[in-house]
Amino acid sequence: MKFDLFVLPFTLGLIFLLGYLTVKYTRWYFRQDKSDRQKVRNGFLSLKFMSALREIFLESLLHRRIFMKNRLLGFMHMSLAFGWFLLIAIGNLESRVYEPTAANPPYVPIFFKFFHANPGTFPLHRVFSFTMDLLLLFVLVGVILAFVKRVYSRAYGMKRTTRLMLGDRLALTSLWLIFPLRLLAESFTSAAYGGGDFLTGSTGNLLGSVFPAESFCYPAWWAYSLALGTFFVALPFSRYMHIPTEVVLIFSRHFGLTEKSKRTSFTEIEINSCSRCGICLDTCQMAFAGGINTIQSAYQLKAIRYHNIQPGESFNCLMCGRCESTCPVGIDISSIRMITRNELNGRTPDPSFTRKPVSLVNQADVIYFAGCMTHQTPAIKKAMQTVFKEADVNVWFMDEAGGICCGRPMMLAGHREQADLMIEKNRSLMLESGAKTLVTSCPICYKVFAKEYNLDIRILHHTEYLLELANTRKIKLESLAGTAVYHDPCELSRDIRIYKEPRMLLGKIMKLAGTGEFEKDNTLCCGNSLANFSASNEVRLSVARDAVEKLTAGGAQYLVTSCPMCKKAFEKVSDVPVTDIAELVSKALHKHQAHPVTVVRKKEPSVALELHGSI
Amino acid sequence: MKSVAIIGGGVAGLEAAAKLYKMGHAVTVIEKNDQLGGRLNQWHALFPTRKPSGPLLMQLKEQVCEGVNIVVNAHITGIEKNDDGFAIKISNNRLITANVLLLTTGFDIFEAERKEEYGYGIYENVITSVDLEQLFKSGNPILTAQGKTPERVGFIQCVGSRDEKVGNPHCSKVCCITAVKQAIEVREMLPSAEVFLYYMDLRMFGRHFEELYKEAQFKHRIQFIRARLSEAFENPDGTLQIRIEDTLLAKPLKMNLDLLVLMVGIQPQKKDGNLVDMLGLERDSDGFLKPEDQYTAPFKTGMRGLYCAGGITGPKTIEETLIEARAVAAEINGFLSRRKSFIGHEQFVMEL
Amino acid sequence: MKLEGKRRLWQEYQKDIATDKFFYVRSCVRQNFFPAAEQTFLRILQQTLGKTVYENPGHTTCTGIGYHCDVVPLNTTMTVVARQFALMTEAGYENLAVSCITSFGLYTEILETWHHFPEIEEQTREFLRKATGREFMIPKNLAHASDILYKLRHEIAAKAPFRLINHITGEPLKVVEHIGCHYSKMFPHKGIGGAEYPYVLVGLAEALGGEIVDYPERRHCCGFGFRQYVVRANRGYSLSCSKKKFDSMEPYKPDLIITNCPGCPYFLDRWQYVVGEMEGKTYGENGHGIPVLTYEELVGLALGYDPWDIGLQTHQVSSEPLLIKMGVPFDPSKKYAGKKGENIGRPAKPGTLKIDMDALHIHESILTS
Amino acid sequence: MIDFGYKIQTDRQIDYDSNDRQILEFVRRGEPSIDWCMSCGTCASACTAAVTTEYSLRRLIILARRGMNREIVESVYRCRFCGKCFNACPRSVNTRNIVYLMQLAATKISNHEI
Repeated sequence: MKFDLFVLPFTLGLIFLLGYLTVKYTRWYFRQDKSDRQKVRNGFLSLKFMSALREIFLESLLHRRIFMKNRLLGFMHMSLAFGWFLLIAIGNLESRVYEPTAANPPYVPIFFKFFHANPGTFPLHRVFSFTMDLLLLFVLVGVILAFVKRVYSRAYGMKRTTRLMLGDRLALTSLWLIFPLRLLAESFTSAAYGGGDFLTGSTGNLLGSVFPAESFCYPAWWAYSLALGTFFVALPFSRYMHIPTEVVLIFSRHFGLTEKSKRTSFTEIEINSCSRCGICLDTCQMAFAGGINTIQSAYQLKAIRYHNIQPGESFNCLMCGRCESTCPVGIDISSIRMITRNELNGRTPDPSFTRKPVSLVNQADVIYFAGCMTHQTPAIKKAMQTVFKEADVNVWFMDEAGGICCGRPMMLAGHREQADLMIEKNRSLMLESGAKTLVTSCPICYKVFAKEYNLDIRILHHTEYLLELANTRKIKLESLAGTAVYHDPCELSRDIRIYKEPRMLLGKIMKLAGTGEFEKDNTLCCGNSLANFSASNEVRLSVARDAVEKLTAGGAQYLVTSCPMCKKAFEKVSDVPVTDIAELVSKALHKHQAHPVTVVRKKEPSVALELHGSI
Repeated sequence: MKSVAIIGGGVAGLEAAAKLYKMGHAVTVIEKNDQLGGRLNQWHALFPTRKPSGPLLMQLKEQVCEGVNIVVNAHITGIEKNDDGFAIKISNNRLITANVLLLTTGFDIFEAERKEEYGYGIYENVITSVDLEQLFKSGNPILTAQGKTPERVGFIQCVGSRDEKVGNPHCSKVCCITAVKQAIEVREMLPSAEVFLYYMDLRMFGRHFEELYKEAQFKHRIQFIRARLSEAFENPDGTLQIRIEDTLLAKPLKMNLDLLVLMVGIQPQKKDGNLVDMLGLERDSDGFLKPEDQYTAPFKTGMRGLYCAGGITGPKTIEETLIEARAVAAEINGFLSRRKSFIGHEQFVMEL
Repeated sequence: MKLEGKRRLWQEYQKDIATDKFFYVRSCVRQNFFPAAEQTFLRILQQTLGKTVYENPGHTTCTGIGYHCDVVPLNTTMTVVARQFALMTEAGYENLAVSCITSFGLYTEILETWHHFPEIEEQTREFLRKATGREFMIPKNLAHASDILYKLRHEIAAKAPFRLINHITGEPLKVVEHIGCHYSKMFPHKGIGGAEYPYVLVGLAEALGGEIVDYPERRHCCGFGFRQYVVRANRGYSLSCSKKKFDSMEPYKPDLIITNCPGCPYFLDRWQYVVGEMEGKTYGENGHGIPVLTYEELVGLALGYDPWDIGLQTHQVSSEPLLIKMGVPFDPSKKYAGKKGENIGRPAKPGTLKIDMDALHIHESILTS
Repeated sequence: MIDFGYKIQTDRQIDYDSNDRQILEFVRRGEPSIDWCMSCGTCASACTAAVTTEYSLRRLIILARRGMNREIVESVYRCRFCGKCFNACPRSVNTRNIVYLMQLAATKISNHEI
């Protein structure tokens, strides 16, 4: 068996790393509940295993998603990951082919050129050395790109890049050193003993002409081994933990594991899978519009991983989900943020609200739940009531006198147990009414109804419901003059993806203008998000201003949304009139008549009414 | 003869014009509307005396009817400053030149529609204090949109005042006493109605204000509730349900009203064509024109020969506005008599 | 605190007080609470100062307690009071000296009522005539007994062998004075020094060399308040009022409390025991309470009367620490001995409040002098 | 100790000096806008929770200013975080963060962390 003392740093590092990962991952496995462990066990024996492998190849090695977002960044990641993977794989093959019978410990292929400086007897040696040199070059290009990114991230179109911690610096430095040192070691070896190809050979010739190659050769191999060893030891304590963990994450996800309301091993896997690539930083409105650069997902995940979470930062997120939709690793950031908020709170719920009856239950076909916020935008409420009347719907206005709130804000506040109590209370009232359809004007309510209420009745946001009424000719819509731009509220987009209905509905009434890139999955938060507790009014206003600017850049005459919160936020900063889609529908109902107020006015010309016209 | 142009023919402008004319200056009043009198035209009676506004308005107009040049329906298209004073371009290609320019353009009234949760323009029985004053002026009875005599009327203070969310952090100063006055007037017109006044703080700072407040309490049985409205609801019959916190009892309170009056605030003029921006003058943190010094130079604007008075520098009572108008006239007079170099103008309205 | 400000108030609230020939009316409850106090008053005036004081055994309650408990109607009260006046008129006296603060307040209230509503006075005369056939004259001078001692304070001080001065250190003793609510809170001009800073006991204490301490809850009621105390369920409220005062005066380390009301000394004295039993808290030095004296007891002590003759053994809080500070000689063995040396019995030892002499550093000289 | 059949009642008076204003100070550090509150009560009148439970943010802020921490803990958990108060506040007070920080302060006080 080939051996030299210099392989020790590499070998010990590798043993440490493998040991560490084995312990960590085993612990995670056993900390899962029974059903999750079952899922993992079943997963290994199913087709899911193969699909996971495919994704690992595409994402962990090729970094396809990053590539699609940012080609240069994708190439950088790919050259480092895939290049290194091939170096190891083909290196192993090379040593196997060269000495098929000998014991082949991991260090032999890694330091192949040390042990077999000039393997001339080996039939395919020219092919192998060429390939290995080519791969080394490939990886070195990646290293150079990474270096450029660290120094000047704007070259990648990135405005922000993550900050490094001590463990990261050590790992990063050793990682960057690995490949140049390999180049040096192989080049000196080539200069001293021959056997180098186009890269190592020519570099060797060059170096050999300046330095005494033979005496530089051995220290270079030591340095190379030390860099590898250092990297392996630093890896679990640095962001590079994502390299092995992402593989575990892909398997887990394919095996059917998801985030729950409390922290699980899956959460740990996700937290450790963040490479802090920084893609989330630039998508965050709090960063580019609000000027707040401490709360983005990469930082939050880091803070959670190192137990350094600050409530002020955790609660300063809009939870719009923009970062999540761009995360190349596909980490379920929103759930992790919710879990963190729950962990930051520590108190049993206060069920005092259940003691008093909130509202008498009416038997009805349709429940209308306006939502707390809609009470502050009476125009939306009034529009919905007008439509219900027009369509002659047997409706129960559940929170007419104020409800107990849908529970989503409470969840966002990190009081999951309290939210569950509220959900249960509302749920029992809803079921008691015997209604078949639940309509809400508030996307915040909609999301929690759809995701948490577990109702076997239809749950519709008013955009969907109004379209249904129009399509079934229950209401007749006339078109109105002007062009409108539609803004997707966060809570109806990305996760829920109600995109088609509002546009079809709006299209029946008004000419639709495009919103450029900022629509659907890439929609912007209005800044008024209930998920955010810490942001000041100024920050919220600047987020809103930025969003309105981007949305109305096309010159639409109306900014239409379908969320009372968004409406409130935009109204404050928009020069273009802001309106809810329901208000437009209500207006379109009455196109041939005057506005309802005006109708009464014509019948009874009392003074108090005429006053409306005078102002 | 030295000349003064006054932009804004309201209380401040008319009073200053009359005084400056008496001091021997050529005065031109430029008014954008078709009649003089400004906001006073909208008003029925004055606080705290409850005297009708008509005689005051008449007197203000009469004292400028001889000798003072009046230009109405004047849309200002540009103002130029030169060594000799100002050249003011107005619509119909006319040019007015003057040695001194006095800005008495006043203020704007808060657009109540912007407080959507209060329902103005959405609910039928929500009106503003300006609407109510005009109703008093018309002499018509107070009726709801349904044509009924209201049995309960509520006055909501601070609509568009002391409210950062609508960009008006300042106190409009006159609404508290106006609400007390209007509440009394409503009670007098509707003796069987209950009248409620919802306030954050009652700022009865002026002479006889406190007495009027007390009168409203004991003589007119107006009920004062310390609260600020969060939102109003419309009942099926068109009446309104308001939702407040009775802050002195720390309990939420709801009640029905037949008519809701919003005491709309006073805000700086910011719309296109406002002179503060046209002249590039500095605004204070509340958006009103910033005088050179609040104490020592309250009428100076930082531009030589350019003066200001009245509502342009913040909410004021009519009393205060009149005093300012007289004071600014005296100051302008002093300025003009020190400036011997000014060329006098006989004919200072020119057709271009 | 600015003394000038208080002096200005004191000058504003003055009244005429007779100096001799008194018709004395006793209090109902004081004879039970501190039976020797009124006797001491008579001894001071009659024996030491040589004044004429007349008492009529036929005088009755003024009905103040019933009146303030809402059980006696005002007309009845006024008629009963009119009868007291008739007794005085019949005896040929014009100066009324009242032992009880509530009586004093009630007489004042009735005289004020009659002053403003002569028809009510006429009606009362009619009632009295019908009921008893008596006639009366309005007293020429109405004074509370403490007013009279205040008026004579310099005369008293001149004769007093003991003063409110710590005879060992020479420092003035710290005195908390507490004025009965009905003394001047209803009619400030009828009390010496008014309602906010009554001077009556302050003047007396200062004349005897004491130093008055002002503490935040000085004006708070002792909590007696007839409706509160009489109903047992409300007694906690009464207690809490006194406790509030104790907590407030404690940091000033008062040497004694003096009062001019029947209820106040009783409650300020007895509640110290109750607080001790409820919360284990005491307010005086070394686990003792703060001694509470009536104005008569204070003057009696200063004039050198035997402490047991003026009834200090009937106090819950032991007054020995005060006697030691003042240098008043006393014989501990005679504390619970009657006039003839018989044992009059002693109260059970409280659980918390210290009353035993062992805790005191008694100077032999005091005991024997 | 003897049972007299009645008890010493606790003072209703707010003892400003013996109260500590820990919750106020804690909230103020994280959310300075608590000092902007002028007690107008718009928050409480908009409040979703106040309809069914004894809850008023206006009162909570006053309680914090007076140092009545026990009363705060009693009612601060009734907030639903619905955010209407934030929309309604005329002084742009960051209402929900105040409630959140009050809750956090209560937890920290009970854990003896502050």
